[in-house]
Amino acid sequence: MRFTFTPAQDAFRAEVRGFLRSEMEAGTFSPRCGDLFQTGSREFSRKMAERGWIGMTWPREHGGQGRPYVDKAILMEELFRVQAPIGYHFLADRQVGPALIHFGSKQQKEFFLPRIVRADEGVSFCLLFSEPNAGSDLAGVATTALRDGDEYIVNGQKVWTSRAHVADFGWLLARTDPDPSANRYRSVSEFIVDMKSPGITVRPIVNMAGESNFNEVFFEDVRVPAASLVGEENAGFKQIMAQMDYERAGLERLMQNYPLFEQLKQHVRDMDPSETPETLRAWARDQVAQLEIEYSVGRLLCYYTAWTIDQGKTPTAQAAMCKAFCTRYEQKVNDVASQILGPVCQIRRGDPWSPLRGDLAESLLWGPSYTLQGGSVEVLKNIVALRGLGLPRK
Amino acid sequence: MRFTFTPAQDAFRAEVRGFLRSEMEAGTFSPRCGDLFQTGSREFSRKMAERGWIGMTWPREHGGQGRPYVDKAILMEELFRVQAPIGYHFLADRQVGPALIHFGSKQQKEFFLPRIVRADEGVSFCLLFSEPNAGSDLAGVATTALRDGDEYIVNGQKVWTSRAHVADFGWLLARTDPDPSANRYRSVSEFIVDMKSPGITVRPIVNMAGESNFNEVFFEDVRVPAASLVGEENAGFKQIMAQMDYERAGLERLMQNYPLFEQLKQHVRDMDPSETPETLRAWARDQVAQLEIEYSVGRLLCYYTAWTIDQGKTPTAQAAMCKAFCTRYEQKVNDVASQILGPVCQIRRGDPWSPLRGDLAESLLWGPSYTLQGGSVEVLKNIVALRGLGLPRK
Amino acid sequence: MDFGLDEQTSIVKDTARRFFREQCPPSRVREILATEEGYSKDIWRKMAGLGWLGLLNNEAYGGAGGAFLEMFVLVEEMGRALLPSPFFTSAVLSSWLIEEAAGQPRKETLLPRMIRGETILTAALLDHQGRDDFEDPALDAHQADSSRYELTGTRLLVPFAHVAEGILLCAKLQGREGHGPTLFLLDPATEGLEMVPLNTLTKEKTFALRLDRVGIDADRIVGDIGKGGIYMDRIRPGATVFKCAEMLGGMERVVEMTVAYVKERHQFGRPLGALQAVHHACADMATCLETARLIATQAAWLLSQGLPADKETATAKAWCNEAYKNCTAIGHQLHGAIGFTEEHDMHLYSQHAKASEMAFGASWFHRSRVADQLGI
Amino acid sequence: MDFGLDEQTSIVKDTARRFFREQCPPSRVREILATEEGYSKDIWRKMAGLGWLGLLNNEAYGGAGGAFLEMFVLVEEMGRALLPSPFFTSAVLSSWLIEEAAGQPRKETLLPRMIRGETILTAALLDHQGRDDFEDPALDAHQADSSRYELTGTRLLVPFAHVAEGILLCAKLQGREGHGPTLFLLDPATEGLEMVPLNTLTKEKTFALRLDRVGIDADRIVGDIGKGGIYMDRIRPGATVFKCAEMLGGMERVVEMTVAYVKERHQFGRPLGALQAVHHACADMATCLETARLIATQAAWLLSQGLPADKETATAKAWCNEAYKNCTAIGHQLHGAIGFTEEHDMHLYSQHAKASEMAFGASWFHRSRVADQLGI
Repeated sequence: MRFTFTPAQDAFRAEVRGFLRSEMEAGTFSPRCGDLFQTGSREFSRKMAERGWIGMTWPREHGGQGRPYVDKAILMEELFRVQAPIGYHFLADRQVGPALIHFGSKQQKEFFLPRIVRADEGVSFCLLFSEPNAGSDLAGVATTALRDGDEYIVNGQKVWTSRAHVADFGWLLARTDPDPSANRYRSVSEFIVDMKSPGITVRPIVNMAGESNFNEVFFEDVRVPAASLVGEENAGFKQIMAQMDYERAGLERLMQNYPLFEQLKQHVRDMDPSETPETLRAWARDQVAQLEIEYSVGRLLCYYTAWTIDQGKTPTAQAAMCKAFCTRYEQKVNDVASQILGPVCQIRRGDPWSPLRGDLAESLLWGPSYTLQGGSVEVLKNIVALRGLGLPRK
Repeated sequence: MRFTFTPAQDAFRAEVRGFLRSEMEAGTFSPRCGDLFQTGSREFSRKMAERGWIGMTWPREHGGQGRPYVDKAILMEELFRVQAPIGYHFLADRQVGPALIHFGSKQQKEFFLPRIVRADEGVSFCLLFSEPNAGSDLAGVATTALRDGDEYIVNGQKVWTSRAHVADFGWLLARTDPDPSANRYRSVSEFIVDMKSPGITVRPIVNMAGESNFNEVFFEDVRVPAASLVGEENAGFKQIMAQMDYERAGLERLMQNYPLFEQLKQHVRDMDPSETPETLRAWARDQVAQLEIEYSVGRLLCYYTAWTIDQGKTPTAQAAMCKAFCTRYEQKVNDVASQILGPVCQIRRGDPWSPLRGDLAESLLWGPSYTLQGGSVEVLKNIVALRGLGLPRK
Repeated sequence: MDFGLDEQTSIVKDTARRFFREQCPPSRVREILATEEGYSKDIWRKMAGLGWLGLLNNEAYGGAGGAFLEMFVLVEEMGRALLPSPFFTSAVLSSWLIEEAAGQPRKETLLPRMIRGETILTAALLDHQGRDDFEDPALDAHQADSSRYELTGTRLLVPFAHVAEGILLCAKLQGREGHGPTLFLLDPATEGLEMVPLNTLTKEKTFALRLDRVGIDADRIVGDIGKGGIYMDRIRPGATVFKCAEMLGGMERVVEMTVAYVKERHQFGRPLGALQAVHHACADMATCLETARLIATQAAWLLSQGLPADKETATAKAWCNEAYKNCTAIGHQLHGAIGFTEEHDMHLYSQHAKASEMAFGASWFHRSRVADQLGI
Repeated sequence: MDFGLDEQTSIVKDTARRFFREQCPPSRVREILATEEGYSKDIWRKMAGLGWLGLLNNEAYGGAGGAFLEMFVLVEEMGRALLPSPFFTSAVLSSWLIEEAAGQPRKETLLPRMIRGETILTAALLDHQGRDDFEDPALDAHQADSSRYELTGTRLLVPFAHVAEGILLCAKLQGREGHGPTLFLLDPATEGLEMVPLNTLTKEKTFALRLDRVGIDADRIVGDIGKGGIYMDRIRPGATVFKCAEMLGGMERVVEMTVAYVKERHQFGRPLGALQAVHHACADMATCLETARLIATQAAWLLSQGLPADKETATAKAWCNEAYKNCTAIGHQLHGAIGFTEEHDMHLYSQHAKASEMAFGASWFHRSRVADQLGI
């Protein structure tokens, strides 16, 4: 038992922090709440790649560093703390790589893994999962990929696809057994699709924050080589569920509005007793302490999940618990911060009167999405009950 | 629109309050939290009957006063405020009478209603609904009542029956169509059973408060005259659901620990600033204000439901909402009060150091039952969704 | 106890529901928000024609003579429609402040024109930190010469200042005639007044005002010197309750929208609305709505009768704040990603919920007022 | 980071689990609670034999030399079993206070006997209002003559005072030798000491002490005059974390019991545990348990290493308070009426949850300590 980091881990954290500090001083980015996964540049990713910070947990034979998930968690915590612009490689690093390592063909591994790890040009990914009628219910996708000789022909529509307009490849989930009587959990497959393929149309969706951070993607007779199938045909649902465990456990579910929380604490520290009603100060003190408690709990839960993976276990229920817990905390931060700041919480970034560097208003805009991404809280709790506690389904 | 009481209603409240004050001064009872429905004496009920306060809302032809439910709510609010000992007639007044008026035979009405209204001897009731394997699921009762000539023969077991050991009659729900393939919602019936019938055994259950306020009741070939059937054979489920609406709407679901709340407010008012940490005072102030807000909301909801009944409507969803809301409030009172009082909250009534006249410890003991009686919160919310909002069942 | 609406009030409510459904469907809300003015002059004119701009004003000026409950249901319907307009700041706050504070001549000049929809006023209630500071304004009024003052300070979140003929604000006056919080009616065209448009969550047109020794004539003082706080106190309970009404309307629409969506949307092979978790979430929303309606209407009725309602008003706002917030949170959760898109109405309501939660006091503030009433 | 238990600690945990399962099943808990002593001498002796009474004490006196984590898991298992015993007050609080405060001779007299299970001490931490008042005790110690003091005041909720050889209490001493909060070891047989048994939720044997000028010799002062608060400060973080351990054990059992019950119990024609509302409630319980375990173990580990842990200790207690409470509330809700009966174990745990929530600070108190740590 050791509830703290090793000196090597402390040194690693310091190294990451130093790198980020110098990037911020050079004006590469500044810590601001908003869309954590959208912002990014290949340039920034390349610098991280140089330091071995992409594919860190992957085995060495796949170009990774073979380092534990706890080390990766330290890296991610530091990145999220300042909301570093990691969008170019984030999804490939978190999801695509591990999935390929588990399920990919030799050629897929050899082509993609080294390129992702180096943050080469042309290997940015988007995830083509959700559909208008299949959000959390991935077994219900209607987009079809039908075998035609050496190719699959894809038709259908995806939605809520972050970065589809800039990504080079899409990680596609599609129905390969279109028979309506087929077992829905054994009739979908995963593919890697070149986003420049003829027949793909990307249309941005403007979100409530007024940004087009995600897209609709239309497929019209898009031809995909059979070699782009990942893993087994019709085994896509099983494969993707395994991937989700890793998606859900990350600190990104705790720290989407981390800079806001830091500023809120500072704001409460700085509140002038002569200008602040005593009632507000007492309330703010109690509430911010509760947030700090929940943050500490969530952080420990994230590291615990990383450690569990390092023990060679699949953290299904734990990861679901982690995400359900952490995203609720994030929404509470928004609520408490707005009540402490009052009406000015509405003033958006850019205006001189926007409080907490504009992070409050932006976080309020993004708040509703926290508990939706990667499985709604409801679905996550079902997973905890069914997989973790063994409760009956029927 | 008139969000206040008429002068006549104010006068009525004053009359009730005056009566209760003089009873308390005479030492008949004192306001103390515990089992609200258990405590009672025929003597006290008789005094209420003399004043026309039993069967108040029943039509005059049945011996009632034909007064609105809002007036009844005023009466009940005053009774619960001081936890008056109304156990002798409470269930008969709230549930048995209205059910008989709706579904009873001429003979049943003529026998029971006037006696209940007068609080005569021998008409105290208990409700024989719950069974070891059917709590909230009343359509699932296993106790059978099988027709045999002019009688029904009852076999089975009931449980959680308040007052079974003192009641004269039991209001029984039993299966009259034992065919397992029968529609479960159309195979149970209601009966009035003489609790002195041969074959009935009552065994007290000791609850966590250390009291035996409810019982197990065993039926072994108990013969019940066919004339004791209430309403139609096999229509019991439908009948009982209608009765429940009235059961759920009452102020008894808001005021089970009302004396505790009153004392808590006084305690917070009296807290000595020199002896109380500022943090506790600020927190107590905020929390007690929130309780007051919820109490005000719940009270209005109760009166609104009473008024809705007076408009001739069936308040199914409203009553379910009311009970779900109010019982949660009651449990919060317990939680907040114990945190404000600290470790002494554990000291039970009777010890000189028991705080808030002993009502805190007793309320903590009874707390878990608040949200269970008369349908769990979960079942109540289902009713709001299905009946109130028309959400699909499947 | 009688929880039913009077006939007159019911008629206003029904009329308003129909009017806004026709005049201001959600598509129109977006169009109006995108215009320079930020409101529709056409709708404004029609509202004037219906007599809605003078509901709180004396009949002598063309008003309805304090039709408090009618105003309550009208504002509720506005909240439901999310009508972008200066109604709250002009026809509720400003015309009422004028009614309470101004002398006869100013009332005669202003109120009939306001009620006919010919002019708009706005009220600047918040200081540089966004606090309602009528008691002790962070805006200074120094005597410049015998008939002139100079205003210095900042006002935030002043709605529709760009289309207003006058801005009501309260300044701490230090002068020969007296001192204390004093109400002024500032001409937006006054030299030196800097008006900065603010970009906010709701996209409602709203402004920061920077005043650095901005000159104002003494005859622009409204009412008596030193009584600014008192005038505001007279209208604040009502304004708070009308804000609750606005929230009620929004909440009702959110519940409707969400319940309709879960009935129709299928997931995992059955309607979303058949899941027990969805049942419970919808039951919670319905409870929020029903209780918020009761508690807010109670406060409105008491105020309409001139009865004491401090505790009930605080209770209503504290409760509506949390109820509306819960409803939009559940609404978003049940709508999923679709509710997070610009083209969906859901987010218009969640921004409205946040903005109105903050107006006239967050929940901690009103809990503390309830505590005051309890003597704790 | 390494979240796994060390081998040594695992062994203690497994041994304890087995021991209590055999020695103290729920039926035995009820029997023991009903006895005059309120604990089982037989179990106590066996625990002594296992070396559990001296885990925190120096090896010189027969202790295990500060086996902090072993103590953590042992107390956890006690909480799971709800063992009625003076363990917490004697083997945790008292023997540790003696270890920290007493001089060599007293340690030599007391500790070996305590560790061998031959004698029991108890600690009286709470004043007449139930507050932990070591900093500024509401108990007065006035100098009676050169070698005697007189104690006046009230102590509440003193566990197992009827079987203790000595009662540790902190009094505000005013005397020739000095003044300030000072630790005394009072003989329960002292004349004038009134000991009143209290009837509490948990049925644990506990007492009120009334002291009205109760004489005590100066040689019964433990440690230095004026340092009572300091001694208590040394053990309070650890005691708080051990209380968390006790809560963890109880919580774990509640979750197990409830999950087993909803799997087996059928209602509306299917297992209760197939309802989505039950899924979610059970997931909430599991989350409470898992997070409470992590956060409490973190604090325990830090303390075991002698690292600063003020914030982590406060976090742990605040979190465990709410987590245990949530678990018992959900447990009751899912068990329905059966959980409300005397013969069911559920209520033993809900009383335990309330009693331990109150021990060493309710949540508001620990939140305020976290706020202190944040500098807010």
